Amino acid sequence: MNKKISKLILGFSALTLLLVGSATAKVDGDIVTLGAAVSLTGKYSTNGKHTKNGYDLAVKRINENGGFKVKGKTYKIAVKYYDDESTPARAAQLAERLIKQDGIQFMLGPYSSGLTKAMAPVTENYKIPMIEANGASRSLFTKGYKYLFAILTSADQYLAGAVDLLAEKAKEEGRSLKTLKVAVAVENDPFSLDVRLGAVEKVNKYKMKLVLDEKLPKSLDDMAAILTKVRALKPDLLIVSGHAKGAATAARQIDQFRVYVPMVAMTHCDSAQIEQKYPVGAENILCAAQWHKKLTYSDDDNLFGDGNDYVDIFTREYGYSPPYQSAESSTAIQVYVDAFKRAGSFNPQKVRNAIAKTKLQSFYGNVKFNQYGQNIAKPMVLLQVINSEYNVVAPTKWASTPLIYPRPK
Amino acid sequence: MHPHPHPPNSNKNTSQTLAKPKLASSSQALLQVQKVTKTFGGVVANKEVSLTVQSGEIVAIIGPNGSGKTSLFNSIVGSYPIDSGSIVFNGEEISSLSIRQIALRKLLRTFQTTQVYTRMTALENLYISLPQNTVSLRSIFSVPSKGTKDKAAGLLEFIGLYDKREFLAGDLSFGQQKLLELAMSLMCEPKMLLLDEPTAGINPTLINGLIDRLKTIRKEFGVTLLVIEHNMRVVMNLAERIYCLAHGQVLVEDTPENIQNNKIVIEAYLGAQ
Amino acid sequence: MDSIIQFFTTPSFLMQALINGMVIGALFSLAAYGLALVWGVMNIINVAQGDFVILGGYVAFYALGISTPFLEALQPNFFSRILLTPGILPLLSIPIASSILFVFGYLLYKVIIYRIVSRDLFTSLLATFGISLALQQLMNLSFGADVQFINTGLPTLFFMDDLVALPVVRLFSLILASILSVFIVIFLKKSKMGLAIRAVSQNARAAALIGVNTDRVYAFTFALNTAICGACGALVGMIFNLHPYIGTPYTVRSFMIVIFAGLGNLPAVILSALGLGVFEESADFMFGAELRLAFVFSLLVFVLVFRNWRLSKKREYLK
Amino acid sequence: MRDFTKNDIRLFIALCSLGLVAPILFPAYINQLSFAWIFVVIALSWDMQGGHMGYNSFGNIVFFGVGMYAAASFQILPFFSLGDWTEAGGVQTFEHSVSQYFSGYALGILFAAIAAVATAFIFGNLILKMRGHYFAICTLALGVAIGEVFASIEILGAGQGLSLAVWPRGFLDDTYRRLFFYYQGFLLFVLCFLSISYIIRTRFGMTLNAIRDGEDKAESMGLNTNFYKISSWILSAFFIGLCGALVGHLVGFIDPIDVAFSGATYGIWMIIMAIIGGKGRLWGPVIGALFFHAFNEIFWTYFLGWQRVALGLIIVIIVVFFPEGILGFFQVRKKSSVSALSTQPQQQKK
Repeated sequence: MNKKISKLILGFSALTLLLVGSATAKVDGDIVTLGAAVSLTGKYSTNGKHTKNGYDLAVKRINENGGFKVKGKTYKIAVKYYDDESTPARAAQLAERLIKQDGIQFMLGPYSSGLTKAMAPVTENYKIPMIEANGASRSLFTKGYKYLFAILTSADQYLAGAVDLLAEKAKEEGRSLKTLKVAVAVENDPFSLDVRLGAVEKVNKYKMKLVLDEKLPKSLDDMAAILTKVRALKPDLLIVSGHAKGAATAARQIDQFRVYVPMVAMTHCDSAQIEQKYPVGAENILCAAQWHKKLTYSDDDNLFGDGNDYVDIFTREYGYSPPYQSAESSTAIQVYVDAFKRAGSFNPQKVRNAIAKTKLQSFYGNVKFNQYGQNIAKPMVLLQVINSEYNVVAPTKWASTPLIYPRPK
Repeated sequence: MHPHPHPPNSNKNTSQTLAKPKLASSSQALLQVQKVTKTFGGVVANKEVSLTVQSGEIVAIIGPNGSGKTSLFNSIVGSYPIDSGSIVFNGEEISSLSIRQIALRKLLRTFQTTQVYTRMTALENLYISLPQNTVSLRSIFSVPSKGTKDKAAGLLEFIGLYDKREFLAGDLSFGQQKLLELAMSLMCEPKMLLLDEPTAGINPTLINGLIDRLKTIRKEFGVTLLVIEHNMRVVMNLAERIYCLAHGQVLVEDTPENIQNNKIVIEAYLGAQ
Repeated sequence: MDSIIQFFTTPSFLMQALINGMVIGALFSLAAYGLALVWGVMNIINVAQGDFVILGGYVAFYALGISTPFLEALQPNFFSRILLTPGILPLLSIPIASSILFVFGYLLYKVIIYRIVSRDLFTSLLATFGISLALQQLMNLSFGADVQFINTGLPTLFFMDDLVALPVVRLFSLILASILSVFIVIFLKKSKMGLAIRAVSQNARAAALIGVNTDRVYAFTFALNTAICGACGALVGMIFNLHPYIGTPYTVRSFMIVIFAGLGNLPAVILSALGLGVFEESADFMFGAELRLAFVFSLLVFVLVFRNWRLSKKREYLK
Repeated sequence: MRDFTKNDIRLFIALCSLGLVAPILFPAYINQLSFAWIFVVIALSWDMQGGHMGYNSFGNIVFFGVGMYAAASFQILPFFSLGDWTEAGGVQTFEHSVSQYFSGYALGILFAAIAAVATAFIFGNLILKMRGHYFAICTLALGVAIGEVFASIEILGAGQGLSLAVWPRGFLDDTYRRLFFYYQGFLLFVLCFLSISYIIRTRFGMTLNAIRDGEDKAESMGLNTNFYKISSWILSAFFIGLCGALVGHLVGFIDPIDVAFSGATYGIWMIIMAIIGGKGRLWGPVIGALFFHAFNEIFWTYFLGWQRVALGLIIVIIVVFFPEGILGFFQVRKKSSVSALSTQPQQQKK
């Protein structure tokens, strides 16, 4: 029996080491391989898909245009994907694997703050640059990471603008800010807690009343109790954040229970496609977005053109309109290409330094990193669903339509 | 896998290696059950049952099925609390003690349907049946000592299972399991053993041997026996006194000879069947 | 503490918690009863229960998605008008999901489950865990990762000065769950197959001896379970959301309910399911949704420990 | 079966030598190898109750999570305020110096063991008196409940999670960091394997088996079953808690539900690994864990997007065709030849 066991063990180890794959170089011939772990399965699979599509589209576009030139040689891009299954433990392991086994020297971020938090220490340890487009938690930028670059605005900014808007409207109506009531319901995860934090800071600043401060329930998509409380408390603003599932649940149940709040603001509306799926409940909801096609940015490198072009190209490719998660992800690749060109090398350290000095505009917006790796050159926008369409209502610079406030009953 | 290092001792030697309690010289009652009543819901299992067993005796309990014999055993060894009455063992009230505490006082039982550790070998079944109040923490966390091994092997030899010592207990026949269970109890050096139908399921040709062994247990090991038995031949050969139970109550207490001719007993049996 | 007092002193909160709890409980009871059936008859703990529920939801979703545009494209006639009345088509999608899942369950039995019937519990646990893993990802691959739901177009009822809301679709689920459980009881009591199922659950060997085709009974039982899950899933799709990876909560809760109520005791299963639902919703009000799970599961631990402690006085234990 | 035969020893030595040199032979795989040892340890530890004692616990993940949190927070506590460390919007950065890192590390490991053992002791006293399904459901509920409670403790970061102290900047090469963790995992395996292989030969191990086969009987023989049950749970908690600590350091970030109290992954994996290999057998969990880990990794690489389908199917296949686990499969096949032999020695003896 024991001989069998030893044979088994030896067989396994041999098989595993053969099959798990051998280390390959990051730049192989004219192909530069980036590494990414995205959530193809698990609770973040909706946005994981958007993220991957964003990466893929940019890669495809760059390669179709003939690649890019570094020191006179033309290179193409490929991305090595793994599925992190929406769990941080897996994400960290995969980061190790991408770097050590697959020899990846340039990483792309996963979806969600939690997973980025798990991967960042790994890339930091190996001094491998990571450009991430979907980890917005503020705590990512307080750890002193040198190799982490985020091209998105941090999470606390997402819905702080909604509180500003409410204050603005109240002033117009001549109401005292102190009489305003705000209700907050967020998921218990790094991203949403940060969204809450930003909003609550604003609420305190304006001396509004925080009448409800709840977490969304974990497993079941049921916020009936919260909505019942909201109905009784009659807040002026309801803030909800909980990725695609949270947005879908909120839009759905606000309609189902006919809860009326003059202003409702949430995140991830577009990735949950609430305007199409819950047209009644979603009407006039405010949505935080990193990007919108109507913003007048256009590519320096002319890869996609402007926002509308990107939407056209994306829709042709994948059959649905891109949420901002995809747009961010595409731009992460653009930033890499730009950095490669400027670095004139594929040395991670040099590329990292080039990334730190990035100053570009893409269809998505301006990208310029501060010392913590945060993109400080772009604002958040607030969209409002009007007739099942997203319209920019804030900040005023970009606003295409006036805000509808209060929501009609 | 490890055969016993030494050939098993003969019966006589075995008994010498075991600690040999003195035979009770006085006629002081070892077990005294007084007016024990136990009901389950509305069903009365035992009603004011009283019985006494002297140290060194072999006493049998007979009675038709459902007469409350096994319930009485359960009450005595503390499987569940009794409703009223008193049970005194070795001068100590034990009716409020748990089954384990009673076992530590060296009052043990065997079961009608055998209970052995089926996926362990016969020897291992014995190794862990040492008297628990004498084991140290250290001995728990060490492999069985040579003394334990010898004692276990000796007992298996005595009971006639030495050949099957490395068999899994679950692979033994029902009768063999009964014997093994008896050996496990002996390993624990009991003062008193309650045997629930020790000969049921045992090959009839082996029954005489078993009766002899039970008598040896009493004589050499100094164990007092209280036996539930249906086989009248066994009862008559083995017991010195007999209690007959029916409908949860003690019907008669007498010597084997008298019981045989007791009309009430015969009626109870016939009436129930 | 305030929120606990507030909960108990606000009638509308109490009422809403009760209503929502019963609705959720009704859904749980369906999933749990299927689990109890399979467990009791076939001695299989089906870890894929929640995934069957979600699969049922997707089937209903696609059945509606295909049939609605088709009906709308037709010349409006009497039937299409009736069918397109809000609520009718979704209602019809429930039996559709049920029957498709019945076939699915039957096939699954014929391919995998029959090999593990009457093995020990852990075997079934593992096998169905494997099925669950595969099923989740297969659903993800075939139905996509987007959050979906079934639009019923049904209105919402209001009580108590409009403070308590009851969406009709939720009422629906409560009624339907009750009808379905009554149907199951009658089926098990009266029909020939029902009798056979009960016989096999009591003693498979004896049933086989008197000529019951146990294999057929097992296949039917398993398919019946998936069919019940299908109905449950359609309702879940109408009330909550569908996502390939949200089946597990239903599994965990059915498991809890069945353990709590015992096998083969339908009234107890329904009662514990409703109780669990109401408890969960009340916890939402009292401690905030964040601690809902913590509360419910700690309560379960507490109840078990307490029951065991009471039993220990009788020198018994939970078994 | 119980005894450690010569073959077992040879096999163990072979495995150990492989374990010692593996990181040098396959430097790219150090991290995966660390996880392999950890998986073996959690499977072996689970098997203490699940296999040897017959108490199917779904809640051993509690020790894993508790150990992980203890290791993380006690590494931070002596040097920084835990509240500041975890505060979501905090703008401070914290860095451990070399001595702080390692002294904190040792303290963390110590407290991981203490916390896990204490948890096992407290809950063991409460719930180990239940049996069968009730015990299973109670541990399951306990696992979920404690995870959710940790997810709401502000000072530990609540849903934000807790980032562990980063390896001191500039101290030694990164390879040493990985070796540091690898050899701890390996050491843990050696310790765990040796203690379990020893324990199952002792009267303690036999008593665990007795509890599995007939707890009522054991009690009626005067065995203090509670003591044995709690002790074995504590032993299991000790190793699983240390594994949790190690996994925490390997992952670097603790999410309360998805990493620490992750019943859906580590929690169920430890059971599956033990069963795949063959529970209640010394080598079973070892084989099962290595097998599971290997296949997991292979599928992740080659079946992107399909890996869970593949994993699910292979579990089903194993269960259907190897019901007694991989090891059980070989033993059953061997048994037929053994039983043919086993009748002969008796005749030879006479």
